[in-house]
Amino acid sequence: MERGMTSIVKTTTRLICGVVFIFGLYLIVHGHLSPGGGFAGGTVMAGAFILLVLAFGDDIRHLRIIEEGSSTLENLAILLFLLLGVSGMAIGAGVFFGNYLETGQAGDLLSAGIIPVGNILIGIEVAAALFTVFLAFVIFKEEEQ
Amino acid sequence: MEVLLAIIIILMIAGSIYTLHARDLLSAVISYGITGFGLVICFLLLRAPDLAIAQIVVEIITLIIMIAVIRISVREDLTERSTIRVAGVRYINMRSVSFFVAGIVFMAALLFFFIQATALLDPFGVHSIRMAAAYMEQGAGLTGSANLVAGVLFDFRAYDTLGEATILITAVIGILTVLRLKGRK
Amino acid sequence: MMKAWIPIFVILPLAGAFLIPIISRYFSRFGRILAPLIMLILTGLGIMFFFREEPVLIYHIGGWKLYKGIPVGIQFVVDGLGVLMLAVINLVGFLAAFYSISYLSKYTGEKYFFALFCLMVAGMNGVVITGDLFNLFVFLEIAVIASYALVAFGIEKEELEASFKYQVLGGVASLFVLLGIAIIYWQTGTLNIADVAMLLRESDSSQVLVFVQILLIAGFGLKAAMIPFHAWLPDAHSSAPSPISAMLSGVLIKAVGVYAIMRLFFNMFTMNYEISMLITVIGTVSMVGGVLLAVGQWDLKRLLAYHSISQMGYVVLGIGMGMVILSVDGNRAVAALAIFGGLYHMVNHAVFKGLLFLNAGAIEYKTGTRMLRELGGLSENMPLTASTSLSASMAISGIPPFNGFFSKLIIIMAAVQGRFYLMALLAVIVSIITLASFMKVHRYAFSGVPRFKNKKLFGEAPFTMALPMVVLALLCLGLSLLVIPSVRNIFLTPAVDALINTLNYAKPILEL
Amino acid sequence: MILYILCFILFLVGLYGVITRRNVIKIVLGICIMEYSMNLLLVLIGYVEGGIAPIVVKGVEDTNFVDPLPQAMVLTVIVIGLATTAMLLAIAIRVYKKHGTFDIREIKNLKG
Repeated sequence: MERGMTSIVKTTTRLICGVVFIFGLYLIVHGHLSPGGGFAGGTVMAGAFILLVLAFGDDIRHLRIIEEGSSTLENLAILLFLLLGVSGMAIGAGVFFGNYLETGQAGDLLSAGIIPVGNILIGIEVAAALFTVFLAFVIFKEEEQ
Repeated sequence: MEVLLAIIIILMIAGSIYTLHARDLLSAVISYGITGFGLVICFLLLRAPDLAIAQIVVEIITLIIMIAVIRISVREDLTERSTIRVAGVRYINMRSVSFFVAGIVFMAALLFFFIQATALLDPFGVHSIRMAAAYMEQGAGLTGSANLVAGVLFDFRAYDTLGEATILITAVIGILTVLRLKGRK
Repeated sequence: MMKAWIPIFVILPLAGAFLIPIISRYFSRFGRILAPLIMLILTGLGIMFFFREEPVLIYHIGGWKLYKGIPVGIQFVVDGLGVLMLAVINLVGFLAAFYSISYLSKYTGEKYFFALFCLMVAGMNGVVITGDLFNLFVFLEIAVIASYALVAFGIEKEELEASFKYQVLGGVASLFVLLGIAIIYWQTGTLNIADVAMLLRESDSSQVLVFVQILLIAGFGLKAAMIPFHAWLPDAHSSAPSPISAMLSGVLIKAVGVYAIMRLFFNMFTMNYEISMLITVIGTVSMVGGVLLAVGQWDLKRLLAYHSISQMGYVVLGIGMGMVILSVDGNRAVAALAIFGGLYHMVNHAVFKGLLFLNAGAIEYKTGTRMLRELGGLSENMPLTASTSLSASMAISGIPPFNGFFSKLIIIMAAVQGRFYLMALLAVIVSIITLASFMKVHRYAFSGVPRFKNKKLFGEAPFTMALPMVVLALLCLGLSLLVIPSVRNIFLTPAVDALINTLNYAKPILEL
Repeated sequence: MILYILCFILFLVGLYGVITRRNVIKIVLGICIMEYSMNLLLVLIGYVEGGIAPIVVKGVEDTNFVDPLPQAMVLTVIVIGLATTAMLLAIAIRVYKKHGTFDIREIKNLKG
């Protein structure tokens, strides 16, 4: 049984999936310089993964493995973000979510202390969360049939 | 600028009214999506690029999930119509019309109180900045982030962002709980 | 230094909630060990906070102190009222988590249950200790979304329908609260509760305030299940798993509903007579309506749910009377007595309502049914559950040695002294009807000839369910000691002072 | 002032949809429309006439920024809206599979 959508959609997905993923990555990493940030970038990355699952489809066992993986990744990412906040209590001014890394010059890439780290962790967490939600609906649809 | 915004919001209101009255659920979801993209344009006009990007992308993910839900279930909305065709003659269904009128009266009252309450507050375009003054003056300096909104989100109010990311995790675990196959042993 | 320990109340349950789904895949019993452990640690910490050095502890998150006298970041503010709520939330949370270790053997997806449980407690702790309006809304959403999923945990027909109705009403209520917060930000330009309090006292903008206050009463009133907005409570509480109904009824509607109303309407808004009278009337109507609805119920958990509405009516009545007296600058002693009665009844209600729901859970766990007509003669088979249920029923209907009697007595005394004679009369009548309703429960469920279909003999509830019930039953007796002045001054009086002199919440934050 | 009134009318349309519609999906859409209007109201409050987007660009020295605080709040409310919508849809699809209909009134009497 030919899974997923027609071959036209599959080829276009193969082409643009990488670009969408890279754009999401760009939004996350440049979160503190240009508009975007952890949430928008994470959602774009989730869109890239969802596009793949929509276009190519997969059997239910494999989907469950992917869902386990993304659910674990999501919990790890938010745990690291919490540890980032707690590490502020240990290092620096010893305060929850203290910005202890040096803040550098406002314009360049390596600036703004813990903000880029926070952006990246939140980006991973949002991407994994939305991908898990989408997979939950797909697996529910597969199980119903 | 204000006139442009007013036109877009009126179009959004029209779109959402159609959403609620459409017979076919899929067209309801699509007109809901268009209302969302109208909101994106409003964000751009109001100088909020961060929100425009986030709104477009979140909008697409919500539409994907909604259309997935509708494809699993049914597309027609077979609930009560306000006019019933009995033997070719159209009768007004008094119950839903009275419900409709009561709704309108309640909405008009709420609108009147809203207008009366917010008449004295700052008009559009004038904003008495107090807490945000610190974010703007200290923003680039102390947090070092050029994007002030990211500065507010990840440094001044980082605890809010932790709470908000936890909401997403709660929703994901909630969805995994609700969509699991068997509830009781 | 106590101050450094405040973030633990949110960090620990959040870390637990994120760890449980990961580790439960390899070690399936991890959730049932970690969750009660976390709640126990937090209960200990909460009780330790009763003996803090200065009355109001302030923790600036991210180290953002005042900028030109304006609070900039988010602050944790723990005062008398906050410590009281923290102790109640984490104690009932620990007992419910301990109870659900064996209760969950009938359900699948145990790791999700304990993860959502920790998130709900983290949300409630976050609501109680934050000093920022928008942050209160965010953590309120965490607690409420976790409770939506927990209500629908069994995925039966009526549980899903109950959870959907609860979610729709809860979503609309949250949007009303958000609208209120947006208008407050529109007017004052700041989100910090203390800052808003000082600004509202300078400018007399009562026109905006009345609209905002009604919005917030509607929003938080629905979370506290007051009468005009109580439609979701009976379905949600009767279809949820019993430890969750105990948490919802015992703690969630207090920490999210009544606490928010108290904090905003005492420490933030300026007092005015009409709004406080409106809150008192809502409390009275809920008190009377709840019990009238409860008398005709045959499903044990629905009956308990309706009684929750009526008991919460007592709490809101006590606090509303205190607010009315303060708004007309009446006798502050009577206002303090009324608020003391309200807070004392809130603590008592958390204890005996939690116990009643845990008893209903034990009965359902053993006999498989909740309908009073199908039960009967349980006292021979389940002596312990019968005795704890008896003590809880006597506590809720206000029979002397138990804590319910003292708190209701104080509320009625405050009503009489404050010349609210109608409210005092209604409070007495409602207490009598509550007694009648619980005698009916005992006559059908515990005494009499066993009437249920399967005649097989079943034993007492397992240990992990029996221990929390015994602890709560002892608390039903123990809490009546709070009336003694020496004990009261440690636990309840700081909470009453936090509400009575409204501005000593705001002053230390703004360093005035 | 007209923009705030229009925004509140959008809120009322969503509220009207939640109260009167009987189809489960339309109730969910009504809540989402209410969330849209709340986001719009917050950003309208934060707008400053002639202000520029809150991004500090090296060359530009103009410091008349639009208020970044409501934008941070709206970003949070957007993701809260996504979370509540996804939860509502998960429960709606489960209710549909159990009751076979999206009509809230039939779901209520099937409860027995």
